[in-house]
Amino acid sequence: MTRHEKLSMAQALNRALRDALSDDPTVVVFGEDVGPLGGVFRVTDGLTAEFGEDRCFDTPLAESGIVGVAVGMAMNGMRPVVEMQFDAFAYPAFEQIVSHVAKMRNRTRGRVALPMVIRIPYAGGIGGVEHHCDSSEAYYAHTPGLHVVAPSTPADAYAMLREAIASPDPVVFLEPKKLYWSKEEVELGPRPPAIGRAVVRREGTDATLIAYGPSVPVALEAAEVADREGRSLQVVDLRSIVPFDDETVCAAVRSTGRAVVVAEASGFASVSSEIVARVTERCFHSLAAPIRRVTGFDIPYPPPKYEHLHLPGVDRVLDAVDDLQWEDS
Amino acid sequence: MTRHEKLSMAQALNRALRDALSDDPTVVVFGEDVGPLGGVFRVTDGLTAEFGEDRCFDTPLAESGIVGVAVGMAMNGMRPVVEMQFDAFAYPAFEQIVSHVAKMRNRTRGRVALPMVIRIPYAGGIGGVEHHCDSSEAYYAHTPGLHVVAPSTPADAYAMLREAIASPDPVVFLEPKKLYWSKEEVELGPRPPAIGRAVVRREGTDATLIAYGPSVPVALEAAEVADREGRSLQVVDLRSIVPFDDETVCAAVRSTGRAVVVAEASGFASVSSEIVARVTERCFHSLAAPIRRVTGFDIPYPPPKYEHLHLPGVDRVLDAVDDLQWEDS
Amino acid sequence: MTGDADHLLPSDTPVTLIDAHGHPVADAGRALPDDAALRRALASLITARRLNDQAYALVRQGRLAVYPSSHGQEACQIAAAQVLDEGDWLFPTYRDTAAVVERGVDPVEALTLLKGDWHCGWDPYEHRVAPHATPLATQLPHAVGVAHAARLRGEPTVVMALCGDGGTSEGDFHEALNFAAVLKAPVVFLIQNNEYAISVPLARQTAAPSLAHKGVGYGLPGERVDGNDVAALLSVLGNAVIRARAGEGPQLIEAHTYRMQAHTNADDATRYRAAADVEAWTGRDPIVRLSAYLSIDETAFRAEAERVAEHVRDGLNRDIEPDPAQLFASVYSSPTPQLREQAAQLADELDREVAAR
Amino acid sequence: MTGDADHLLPSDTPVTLIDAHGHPVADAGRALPDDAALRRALASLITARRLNDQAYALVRQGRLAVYPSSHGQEACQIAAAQVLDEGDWLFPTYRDTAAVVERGVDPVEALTLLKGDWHCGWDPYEHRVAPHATPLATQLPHAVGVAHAARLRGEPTVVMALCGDGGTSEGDFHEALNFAAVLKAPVVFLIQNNEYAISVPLARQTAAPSLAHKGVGYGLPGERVDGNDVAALLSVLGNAVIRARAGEGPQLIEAHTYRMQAHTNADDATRYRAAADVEAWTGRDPIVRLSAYLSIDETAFRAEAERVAEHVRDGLNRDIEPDPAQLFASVYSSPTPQLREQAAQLADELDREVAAR
Ligand SMILES: Cc1ncc(C[n+]2csc(CCOP(=O)(O)OP(=O)(O)O)c2C)c(N)n1
Ligand SMILES: Cc1ncc(C[n+]2csc(CCOP(=O)(O)OP(=O)(O)O)c2C)c(N)n1
Ligand SMILES: [Mg+2]
Ligand SMILES: [Mg+2]
Repeated sequence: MTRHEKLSMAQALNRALRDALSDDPTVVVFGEDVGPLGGVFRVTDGLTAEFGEDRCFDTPLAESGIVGVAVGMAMNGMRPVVEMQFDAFAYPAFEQIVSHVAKMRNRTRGRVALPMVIRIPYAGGIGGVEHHCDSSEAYYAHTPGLHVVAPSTPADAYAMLREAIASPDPVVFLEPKKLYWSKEEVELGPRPPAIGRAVVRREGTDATLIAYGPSVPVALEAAEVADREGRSLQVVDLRSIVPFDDETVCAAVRSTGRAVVVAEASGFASVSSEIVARVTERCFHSLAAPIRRVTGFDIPYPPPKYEHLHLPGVDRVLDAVDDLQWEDS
Repeated sequence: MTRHEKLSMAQALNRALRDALSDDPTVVVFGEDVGPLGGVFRVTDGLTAEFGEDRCFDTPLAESGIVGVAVGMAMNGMRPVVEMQFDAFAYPAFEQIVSHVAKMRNRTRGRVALPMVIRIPYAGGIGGVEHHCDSSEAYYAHTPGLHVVAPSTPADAYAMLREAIASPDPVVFLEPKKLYWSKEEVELGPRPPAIGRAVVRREGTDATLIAYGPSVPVALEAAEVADREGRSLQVVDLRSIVPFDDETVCAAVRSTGRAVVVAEASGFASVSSEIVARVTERCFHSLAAPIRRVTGFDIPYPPPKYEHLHLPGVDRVLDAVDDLQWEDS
Repeated sequence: MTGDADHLLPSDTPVTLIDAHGHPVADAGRALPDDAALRRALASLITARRLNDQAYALVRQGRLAVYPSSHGQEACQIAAAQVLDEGDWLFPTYRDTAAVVERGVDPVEALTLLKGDWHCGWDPYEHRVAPHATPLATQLPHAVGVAHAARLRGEPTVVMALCGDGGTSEGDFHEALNFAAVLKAPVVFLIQNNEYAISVPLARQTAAPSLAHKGVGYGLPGERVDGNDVAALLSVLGNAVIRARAGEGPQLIEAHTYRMQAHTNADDATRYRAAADVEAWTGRDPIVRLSAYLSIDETAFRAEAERVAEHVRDGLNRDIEPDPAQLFASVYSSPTPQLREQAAQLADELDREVAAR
Repeated sequence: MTGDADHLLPSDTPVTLIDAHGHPVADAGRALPDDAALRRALASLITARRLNDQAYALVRQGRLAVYPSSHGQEACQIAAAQVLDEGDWLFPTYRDTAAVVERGVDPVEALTLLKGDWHCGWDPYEHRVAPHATPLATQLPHAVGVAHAARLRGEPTVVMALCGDGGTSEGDFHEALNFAAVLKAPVVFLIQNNEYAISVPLARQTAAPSLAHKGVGYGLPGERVDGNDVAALLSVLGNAVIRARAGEGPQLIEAHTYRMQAHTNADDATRYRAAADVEAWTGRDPIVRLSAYLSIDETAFRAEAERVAEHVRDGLNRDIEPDPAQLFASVYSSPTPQLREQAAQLADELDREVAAR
């Protein structure tokens, strides 16, 4: 039976964890401060109280240990969902993620699956100080063997986290921090899969904005403004970076002939580079102009006072759209 | 005074370290097995004997510690050159590299520079077992604050390592393992800078092959074969991934109107994605066909028996060249 | 390898020289620092407390982005800085602003990053204070590197490396202590065990008899000290610095103290600990204890503390206009072509914005 | 926290029950395993030695890509496997092929990856042997996870986690031991201290009194054992397994042994150690010692050892044709569209190649 509730993204994620813990006794949640505190973003709020310390527990402060222990638990019949407290604090676990999480299935010829989820509150826009706002998706997306996803709405957050927990593959689950408090009506029942499926969030005919996670609302707002200025922009929300939904993205771009990729991460050797490269490879002759990227600069994430200068904003997106060679040349 | 000597790439690197240790008392070399053993690839052969244990020493087996200690030594007046034994064994140092090596200068407003070099024997083609053949350049290239370079010849190896050691910025120095034993005449005196400067290795008029590190010889060989088949291919060797030499690369691509990027790393969200994206952005109207990529597959690096299937080879490069829409459409 | 490890193990209980009531501890086996040193410490403690509370207030007023306070831990902060010579180095964490300031850094500079600027504020070479580290324990190998570099050059530098109880669980803690021991680097590792890592109590962090017991596994001596007794801290840390300077290698010191406030202003400590637990520690306050011992009324030092507080208020109330060009200026020694392009793009955007106004 | 750490510290010297001459040690304070158990161990030691030497030879013949031999360390290998019950788990490193085989894995399967195939060869669930780990110490947190999962489900599983002396310096060693102690996970950590990490001798790896002294820093008991005395190993490891199974938590055991050969065939040990150093250890050989004690001529067990060697030769001399499709088959539970595309591209290339022949 499908229920609906108005939830923030943080609440939707919390609900997904609760429902997964209820439905499947092999699900366990652990990490730093996920117990009595409920996580610094309260995504695990109440889980220890409701399910007990064996199902949701605080660990020693060591990210490589957290991920490594999750690997072992997943090898032995559990479905661990671990939280990295902030994006940059997942880096100590990098070796475990790249050399084990991503490779275990392959190096055991499929015999050892790792059904585990690494939740990472990620990206910026919340006035956080250094190390608390990194957009680290490229590191994971470049690593074969991981699924990498980023919801942009509470409804997707709920459904995709359920799907990630149920997945036989390890999933890096990127939670856009600045969207934790965004609210919407959330459907709590089964839904068609979202991992590997991009979705057109807004129809439009003149150009396509391609975004994911925290950049989707920016793209939508830009489309709104453009609409008032007489330009019709389509918005595609990737939802899933790996696997990548070439079909939906390419169909969208072919329908308009122009595209702009919007992402917070530094642009160099990033997911947005990949999107430009693969869409260009596939849709070259449908393109009236080169695909433009609006990304963070190639600098360390700047602190609160400066982040508005760094983050892709509506104006910068519209500038890029204006650059798509609309005049005959 | 400029001297010449016939050296393998490993010998050229060894010579660069020796000359740097001789010329600059602040240079120190350390890592795992770099002392009496001379490194598993003998790049540090004889350095401890010649310069003493204070200048070249073995450390405990801990990569994060090695890079972290190097950070401290660089803060305090030294120029550390550290070796990560193999590409995948640099991952434990990822947090130190991303959160400190790359950011120290910026977060101290330029007051603390980190003149240090992280040498990484990298990539495949040597029949190595798992974890010994990763092409990890994308992880570093995506991280603002690092210089990332990869020589493809002994002469460049010597000159670029000297330059990297002299650089006030931290340099990730990627040494293509399979080229360690390639030999050529090496000029041991001062040369124009190579970091940030791509070089045209072979002139050609029909299409441009863009490669770096271990893929340069593949590109050159492909050009040789193509030449016999009547097609003239230009080969650009990036040498430096960050900074990127847009000028040389774009001039080359504009001159031919077609391009193929060749790289061993998995293609998704990689340096080759970036090359396609940025060259397309800049040269769209000079392109007669979309830029093609010939890269490793999006799989964990395969073991010896399978690597020939995975690595970009001459045939695959020529297939990609054939795909560059030579017929009128 | 030898099985003899006794000299590396800490004492069974933390070293205390002045108890919570301000009485000297009999048979402590160590001399008390002289009164002049203790008066100097008291003055600094009072200023540090004022700094902590002023900074905390400035967060509420929106002048600081975040402030991890060392309220209650000031004895560790002050002792860690006071035992160092001018040529020594201090490696602080985000919670160690008071130690940074005691070392000579201007408090306004010390708060630069926490205010929301893009750099640490001070010049690390001026007072030999590293930029504070947030990724836990990552500063410890840096401290070892600075010490080792100094030793290679024959300089008498000692490095004081600070770390929290939570930080001891990280791999970098392990690697740093091991490197220090093998290299015989002159580093004093000071753990401020304030019983919590955000919400996680010590018992979930470690099952060790004490954190100082971690020393023996690296072959370096561990010691435990009352972290609210500045006299004991000055003695134990001072001694460790002397030994390190004399070439006896690194040491590990665990100061037992307590985090009196929430982790930062953003934290809600009522979710994971009882008010009574916190109350219990007010009786062990380092300032109360020392002023009782010295029979000095705190008010004697209030003027200086207020001067610092005012300086901080003034400094932080001054708005610094963000300078966009700075975003690109220090990423490399000179900007890459890519960064020059991006800086130009931003400058152009901002120009157009101004023009459109 | 308590200062009482004595019960966590190892003995001053490694536990030995049978000395290098095959004589039982008086006053060892522990019972010798019975003769049946020792005979069983001897048989396995001899087979393990043969396996090591056969595999080494196969590298020279180009049938294996690389082989890190445990020649000389067989006592550790055999004891680690023999003390386990069927439901227990073994976590090996790249050097622990003999232990993997002793646990029941077919030796040809055990050498799959070292031969140059793309997977570990055996089914980890069949004999409860994890795929061997090459990135040092990374397997240790996995071992803790497997043990903790078993404990949560109320299963009596114990996990034996192997690690080298060099591996103890990695952050993951630290994190794993700490997690195990805090979670009270039933893991026995066995360090095979063979005095070298490739070329780096123990003295450059650690300044600790012994590696077993690392236990106390996590609150878990450390013990030292003669790594060439299978009787002592069976006793000490067997005891540790019993205690772990009884819920007493994890333990750390350092077996002192020696790497008799080069790190792998690719290594040249003459560059960093003297032949005489190696010679000194031949006198402590685990097989010589045990057969002397049991007064059994090794030849009694040669047949089985030769049978295994022959099986290995046969298995590895059979060429397995690489199957390109397999490259993409197990990266995910089902290939992504991207991988399907790439697999098709490769298949197409190979088809065209065949057609062109
Ligand atoms: C590598 C890393 N992981 C997580 C965090 C997030 N974090 C910041 S402070 C903190 C608790 C640290 O506790 P402790 O080391 O005891 O220091 P205290 O805050 O008590 O001074 C955590 C988990 C971090 N800063 N770095
Ligand atoms: C993280 C990591 N760094 C480096 C290496 C390269 N390497 C392989 S074995 C080895 C030495 C290991 O020594 P030890 O742990 O004592 O084990 P042993 O080989 O003696 O059995 C090194 C440095 C590695 N495998 N993993
Ligand atoms: Mg703490
Ligand atoms: Mg060893």
